[in-house]
Amino acid sequence: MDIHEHQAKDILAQFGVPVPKGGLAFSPEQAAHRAREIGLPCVVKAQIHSGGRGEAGGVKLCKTEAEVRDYAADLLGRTLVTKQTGASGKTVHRLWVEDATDIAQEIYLGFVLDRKSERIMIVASGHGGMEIEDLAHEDPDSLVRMVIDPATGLVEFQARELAFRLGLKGKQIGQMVTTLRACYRAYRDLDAMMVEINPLAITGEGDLVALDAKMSFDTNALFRRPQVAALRDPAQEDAREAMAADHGLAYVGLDGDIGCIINGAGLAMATMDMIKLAGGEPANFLDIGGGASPDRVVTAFRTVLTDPNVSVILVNIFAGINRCDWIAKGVVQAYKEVGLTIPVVVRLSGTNVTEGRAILDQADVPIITAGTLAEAAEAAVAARPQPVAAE
Amino acid sequence: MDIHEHQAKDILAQFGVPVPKGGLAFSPEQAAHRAREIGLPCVVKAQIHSGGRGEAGGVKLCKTEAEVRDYAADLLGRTLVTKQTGASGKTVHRLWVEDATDIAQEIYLGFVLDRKSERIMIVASGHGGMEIEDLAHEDPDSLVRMVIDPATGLVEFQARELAFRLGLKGKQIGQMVTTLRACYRAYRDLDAMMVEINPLAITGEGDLVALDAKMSFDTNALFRRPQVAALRDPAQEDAREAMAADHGLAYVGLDGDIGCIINGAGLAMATMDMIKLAGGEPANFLDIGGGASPDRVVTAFRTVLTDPNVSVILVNIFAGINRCDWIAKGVVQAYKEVGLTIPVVVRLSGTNVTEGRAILDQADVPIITAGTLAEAAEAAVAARPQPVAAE
Amino acid sequence: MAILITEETRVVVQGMTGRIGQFHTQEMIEAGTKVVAGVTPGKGGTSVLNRPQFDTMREAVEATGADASLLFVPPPMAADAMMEAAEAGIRTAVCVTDGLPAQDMMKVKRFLRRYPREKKMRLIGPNCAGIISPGKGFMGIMPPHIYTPGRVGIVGRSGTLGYEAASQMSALGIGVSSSIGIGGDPINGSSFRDILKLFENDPETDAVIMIGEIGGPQEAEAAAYVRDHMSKPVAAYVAGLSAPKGRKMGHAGAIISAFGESAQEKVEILQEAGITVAPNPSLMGETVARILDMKEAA
Amino acid sequence: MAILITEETRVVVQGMTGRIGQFHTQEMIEAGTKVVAGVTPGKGGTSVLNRPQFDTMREAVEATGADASLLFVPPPMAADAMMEAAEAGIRTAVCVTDGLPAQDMMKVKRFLRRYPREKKMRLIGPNCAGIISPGKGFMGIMPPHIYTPGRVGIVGRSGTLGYEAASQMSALGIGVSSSIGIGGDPINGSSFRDILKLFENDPETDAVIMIGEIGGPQEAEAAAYVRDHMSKPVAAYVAGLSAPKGRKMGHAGAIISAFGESAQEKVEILQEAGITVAPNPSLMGETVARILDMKEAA
Repeated sequence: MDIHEHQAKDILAQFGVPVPKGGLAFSPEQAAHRAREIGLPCVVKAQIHSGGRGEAGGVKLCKTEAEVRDYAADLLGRTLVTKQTGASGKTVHRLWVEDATDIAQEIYLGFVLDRKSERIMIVASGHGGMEIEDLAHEDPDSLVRMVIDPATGLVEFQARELAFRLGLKGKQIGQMVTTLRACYRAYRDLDAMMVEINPLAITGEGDLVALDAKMSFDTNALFRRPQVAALRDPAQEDAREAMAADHGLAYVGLDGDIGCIINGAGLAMATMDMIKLAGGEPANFLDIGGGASPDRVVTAFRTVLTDPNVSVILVNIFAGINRCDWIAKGVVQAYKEVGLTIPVVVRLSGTNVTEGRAILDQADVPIITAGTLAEAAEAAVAARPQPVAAE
Repeated sequence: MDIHEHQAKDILAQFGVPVPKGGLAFSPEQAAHRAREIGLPCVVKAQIHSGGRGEAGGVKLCKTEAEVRDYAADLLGRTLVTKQTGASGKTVHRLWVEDATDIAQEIYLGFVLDRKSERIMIVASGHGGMEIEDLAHEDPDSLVRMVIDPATGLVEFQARELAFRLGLKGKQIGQMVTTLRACYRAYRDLDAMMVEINPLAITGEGDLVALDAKMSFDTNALFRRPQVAALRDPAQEDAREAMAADHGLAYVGLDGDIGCIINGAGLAMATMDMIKLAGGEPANFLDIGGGASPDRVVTAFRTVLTDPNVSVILVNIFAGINRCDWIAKGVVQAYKEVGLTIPVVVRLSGTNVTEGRAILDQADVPIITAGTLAEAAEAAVAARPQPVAAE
Repeated sequence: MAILITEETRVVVQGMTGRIGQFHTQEMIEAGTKVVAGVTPGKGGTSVLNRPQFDTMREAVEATGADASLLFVPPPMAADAMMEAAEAGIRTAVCVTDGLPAQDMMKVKRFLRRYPREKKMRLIGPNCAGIISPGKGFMGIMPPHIYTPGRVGIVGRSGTLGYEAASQMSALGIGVSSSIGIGGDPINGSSFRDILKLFENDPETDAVIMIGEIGGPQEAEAAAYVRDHMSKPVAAYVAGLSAPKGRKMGHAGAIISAFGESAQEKVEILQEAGITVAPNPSLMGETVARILDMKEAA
Repeated sequence: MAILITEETRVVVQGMTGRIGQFHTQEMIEAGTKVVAGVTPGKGGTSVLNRPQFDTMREAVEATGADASLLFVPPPMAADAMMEAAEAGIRTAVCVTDGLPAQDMMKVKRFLRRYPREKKMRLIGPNCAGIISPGKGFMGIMPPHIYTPGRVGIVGRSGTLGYEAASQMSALGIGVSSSIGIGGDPINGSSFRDILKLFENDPETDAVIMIGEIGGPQEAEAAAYVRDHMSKPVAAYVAGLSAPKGRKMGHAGAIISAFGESAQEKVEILQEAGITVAPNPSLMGETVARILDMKEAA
């Protein structure tokens, strides 16, 4: 789960990370008011769940109140398309107005879960300001990595060593130790999956301050982090994915036209691979989960159909905990309730497969059935009204 | 550092331990007011830094407001002598008025630093209510011990296992798990040295509640626990020991008449042992510490002399970081400033011993010098105005 | 022999008293698995499916000599239940539960480090379908009837994709010695390499198919192990060729976040290690048949 | 050879730049100790007593090949400095600092467990006088001139009581191979047993005197070690016969809180293990002379 920059700064500041003075604004008037409170010049920053906002025109240094007001009016309600948002972009509903900082140097600082060591890892560079991917590509030698032993946490000397390795000096050492330990504690205590401060600026006076901050959280741990769950901003989420999640479905929208309804993440990916191999493009990833009722199958159909590009639906179920008869009932029910007009290919296997196939055969619905994974994918590609494979 | 029962309950409640409703009172009127707030019957408990208050008359179940007022009036300002206070006792300056609990069973629960495993250890018994020493003596089989691995903390299943081993049932299991984990976190997060809940009562309704609580803290860690340091109650401390500590001296008052001024805890204990062997009784333990200035020596003399039983002073210094000449200067200075009238035996050894002895020899003070530890102890015993060894 | 579960394995089910636990325990018993007890705190002294229930794992193990445990425990309590199993002396634990916080798994793995190698519990999962040695027994949620007993090992992250492989193999007359689902989480109890090592040492396994997916370093580690230490032929498939970067594909672990984590990169790494990679998921069975043929030819 | 410090030991001083650190480093250098560097974060690049100062232990060890460290670091930072020394590859660290929180020492000892035995740093202290091999070098705050070089090992909690023993021995013409102060804290880096083991294996040590005190289980553990594993004669003294129960006698560790922790009980335990216990502290030297005589006679 992602949160906004201002929320991340708020959290990190509570743990001891130095951040600039700033305030939230939902209207141009409020933005101007914030600028008065904070003092000019100030920076106005679009709050969307994405990096790369600067390049997309979402950040501006303003010298006058009028400038703040005009820029805020321009930004609020606009949809920004960044490297990370995808083509549909994200809409700006709130702004963060912040004291302008005199930047002498930019540091990159990230905390992630390292799957190799199965521990929290710090990644840092004395050459911050650019995305970590670009940094890893353009200046890999500047990257410093450190894995944290959970039994002792981030020990002070390790933090100090990291600070020295980044070339920091004097009072910056202590500030960096504080910042690193604060980020680690925030990560650990709030079940984060990622903490990123980029840039962590060294000001003209030689102090460290977090100019941008990003946190994302382990959704599996939200049950014990109500204060984190409360920071969710549904306006920044993909409406379809959120709706699917609310119904117990894992859904990820993609660019193709073959809608997929599958049980199990691995089988879903494999099915998508087969579709591609057969010359098609999947419109989505959808894992219907275990023990799916006919109703959940109907919901899956509804979810897939919210994507206007979908021209055929492929259902592929290998039932273990699931039951093929329930799935088949759900498909038939979906035909009736949803008013399907596009072709549907169904492949059933596993528990109660005979009963399931019988239900499909007896129902008065124009379903294309397939025996194997490969047949299913090929049938789905062939069933598209206007094949694009020949392009 | 010890704190009061009500402070310990307050802390433990914040971490999640169930405690009865209660309030603090410094006057009979306040106690009556508390009783009104809490409801009758209620228990009025003297707040002193000691266990065994019940047997000493410091705890009473009161049925009426008048009874509360009378008992409070009687208790406030009184000095209670318990098993743990020593003969001088502790004076009652505050009372804790608490909702009376219907007790079905009493559990003993303690958290201590186990020096063998060098970890925090839980000691518990289903037969609480008596002191742990008595419990260990009278019902050792009822004691359950569990050492906590600091790398993972007290894991829930371990707490649950302990609860089952104490014979708890149903909702008590969850309450015990909460209580155990709360005590552990309080211990760890506040640098405690001991947490004791005795009794942890099972009420008539079958719920757990901490009826008495005791915490003591690691004084070495107070630098990082200002909220704990703020709970110190100097009125409950030995005035001399507190004064000595403020001057960098470790002082423990004892029952004999030979005052001791020594450097190093081990040498101090050894010197006391020698005094005893020579037929005397030490009046105190005093470690003057390293790098002692003449001024600190004078302070040590003043501290030892606050004990009216002291009839002779033995100074034994084996100088490593210390310097015998400084010690000697301090002794001479003490003679002049303090106006000593009792005999003083001095044994110097180590760094600058020649210079030190020269200073003592040249000063116009009636000091008895000794060459070895044994000579010093014997000289001190012999120098007492009225030897008691012959008794 | 098979690996991890045989007809001798004495299984305790943590969370047998719940609806799901009871349903799958019933299936396991019907398939011949030796289920000896259940553990649910507070249910000690009762009996479910004719099996005694205990409050703690320690009691269950002492009373029944159980050496394996299957966990149907809700996510907030699952990590604790795994640690309890380890401390009670369980040798193999399988956690089906999906949705554990990553830090809970960090804690579990740290906890397991306290035991010397010979006393350390082998943990499979979480978020896995379970383990089965066809004809001998199983612990998990898979449909046992799709597996034919035989001499090929299966190890995979995904449950249903594992069924797909087993069923393709059954269709070609190829049987399974054991099939192990290691689960789809970023931090899991046993890695591909851990399981490959067991298959390499199992006299009843002739070859292995490993079913990977995008995300994480475990396929690459497994490839290095196969290259350097394995004598038996290994086939593989990696799901997620069509997955975009940075999006989570169902499994918490199925997200491409670093170099070498895409399906295409993993396929290359596996092939470089001498593993025969199925070009698409409908050819998993045939790929296994091919490595078996090559083995016979050699 | 001696133990823990010889003329070959290359010592770095953590906190050399402070007043106390500088004073004692000067003494150590004058006594012939090979002090090669100092570490104080932020003082890297400077020079004190002609020794280079570094920001981190890692740099100091890399630049100078130091293998031992002496810590004059204030209590709030001392635990961190010990862990830094361990991670930098230091073999022997001596912490003089008094007043460390008990939980900091728990953390340090847990941290040290991450290293395999052959890479684990040996920690002496905290709250100790240090270690000396007379005529070879010393790390700590003791006055080196009171020790005569020789073949008897001293190990004790208290600094000044250790001086007392050494001076009684010098008066009788008995010299010291090494004298080790393990410190007066409840949790310390090395126990009596750890040091006795080193003396047992040191060809330049013929006998040992162990100076214990009230509180804690370490004297009893040492007694069991002497009884079961030591071939060399051991003398002992236990301070605190006159100490009342439950009161802390200066040392944080010197408090009688459990059965077996009083001086009288410890004396009995030591005697049962075959250790010759000095009846009073003025007879420590004579007791050593006695065990040496017995050894010669045997």
